[in-house]
Amino acid sequence: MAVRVLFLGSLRDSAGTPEADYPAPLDWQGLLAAVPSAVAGQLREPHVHVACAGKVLSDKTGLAAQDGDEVALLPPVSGG
Amino acid sequence: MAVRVLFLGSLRDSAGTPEADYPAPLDWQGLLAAVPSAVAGQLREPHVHVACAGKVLSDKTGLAAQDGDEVALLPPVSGG
Amino acid sequence: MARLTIQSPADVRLLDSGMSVGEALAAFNAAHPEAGGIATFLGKVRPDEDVRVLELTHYEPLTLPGMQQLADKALQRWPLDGVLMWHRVGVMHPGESIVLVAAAARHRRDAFHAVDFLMDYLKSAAWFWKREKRPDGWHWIEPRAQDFADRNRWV
Amino acid sequence: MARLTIQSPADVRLLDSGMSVGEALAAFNAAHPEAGGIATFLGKVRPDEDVRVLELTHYEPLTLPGMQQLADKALQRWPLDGVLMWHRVGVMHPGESIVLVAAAARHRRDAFHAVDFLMDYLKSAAWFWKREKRPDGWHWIEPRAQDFADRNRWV
Repeated sequence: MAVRVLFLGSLRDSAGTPEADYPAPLDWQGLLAAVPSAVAGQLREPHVHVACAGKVLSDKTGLAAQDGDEVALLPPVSGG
Repeated sequence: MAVRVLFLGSLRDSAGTPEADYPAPLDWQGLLAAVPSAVAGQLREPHVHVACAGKVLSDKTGLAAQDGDEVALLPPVSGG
Repeated sequence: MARLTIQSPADVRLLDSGMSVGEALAAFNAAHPEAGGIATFLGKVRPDEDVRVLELTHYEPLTLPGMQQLADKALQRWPLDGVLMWHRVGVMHPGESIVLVAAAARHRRDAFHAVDFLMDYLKSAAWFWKREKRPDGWHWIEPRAQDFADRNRWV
Repeated sequence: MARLTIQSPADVRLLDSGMSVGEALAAFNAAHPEAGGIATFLGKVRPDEDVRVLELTHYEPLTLPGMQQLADKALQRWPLDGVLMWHRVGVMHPGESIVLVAAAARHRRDAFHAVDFLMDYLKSAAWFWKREKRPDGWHWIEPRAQDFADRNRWV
């Protein structure tokens, strides 16, 4: 089974796709290895956040996504 | 002929009337003598202004109203 | 409904009957399609302190020209596309609108500052006199120390 | 027209089509008859810098809950009768409304501060991603240093 990873905002362009499925379980090192390298470089930046199962992680390196979880990669926001 | 004097805001209550006609010409001392004494007391307060012929006087003691002029006595405002 | 025509850059009005706030703001918005932001403030008669009715009087030869000058000051001070300043006079009941101020600008903060500035001056430096009818009779309202302090932020 | 039902104390919405600003503010006004003042801000797509269209994307599980929490923060921080926070997502053209924020309060300054606060956070701390299509293609927009400075005023 799998973890679905969403590439939000400009990360969609970097990834070349809005989403991808990777094998579960998925931790921080596994995520960095799985995503396209252009995305991995940005993921290491402090202003890029990671959410798992609807919660933003206070420490993204502690990612522990299980089968069926949705992981969202969140670049800097701009609303309003 | 006459100068029409308007009592604005709370000065209407002090005067007991919204307006009165006094003989022209009318200067500051003439105004103080003509209006009800309750109004005269308030007129001397710095926050009460006087307009003559549609202009607020920067120095109300320089009042020099001519025949047909309208003089407005302006207590502290409150809008909004 | 008949469409409102909004004067640009300043639409300044004294109204002796109720205002249709939604319609006014929709028209102001439509009149400034190039603005990035529109800030507004609507002041209403508060239904407290046993206020039955509120009456605002003005002095025709001074009040509207004074509001126009105030609008001009705001237009000189900030880069604005336009301002709207409508003020009721006469007798109002709790819940009714007293004043509607709006500013359209390229940048959000300019619009905020202009509306804040216009409200501070309308409150304590425009030619209006306000009194409230409470159970024990009519009371004239004068600006509070806070109102003067608010206005002095802009000097 | 059908009357809008405004949630109190916070009416927070993500909209995927245009908003009727006048109708929204009229309904918010009617929903808060006890407020002395209502401050609002409307943000629109500016027709400049060759922007053809603007697209806002969001992340469903985070965006609306985040806006709700932001509304709660404002309600805790100032004595407000209510807030409204509507944000568009999807594709918008110049002149279209992006965001509408309103706050109803007993006192004017509380309403101003709440709207200013909510806009600063929506601009740089809510889960939206904005890109603009110009003649040379799409460009992602990130908050400017000024946006972060604005937000840090509230910390």
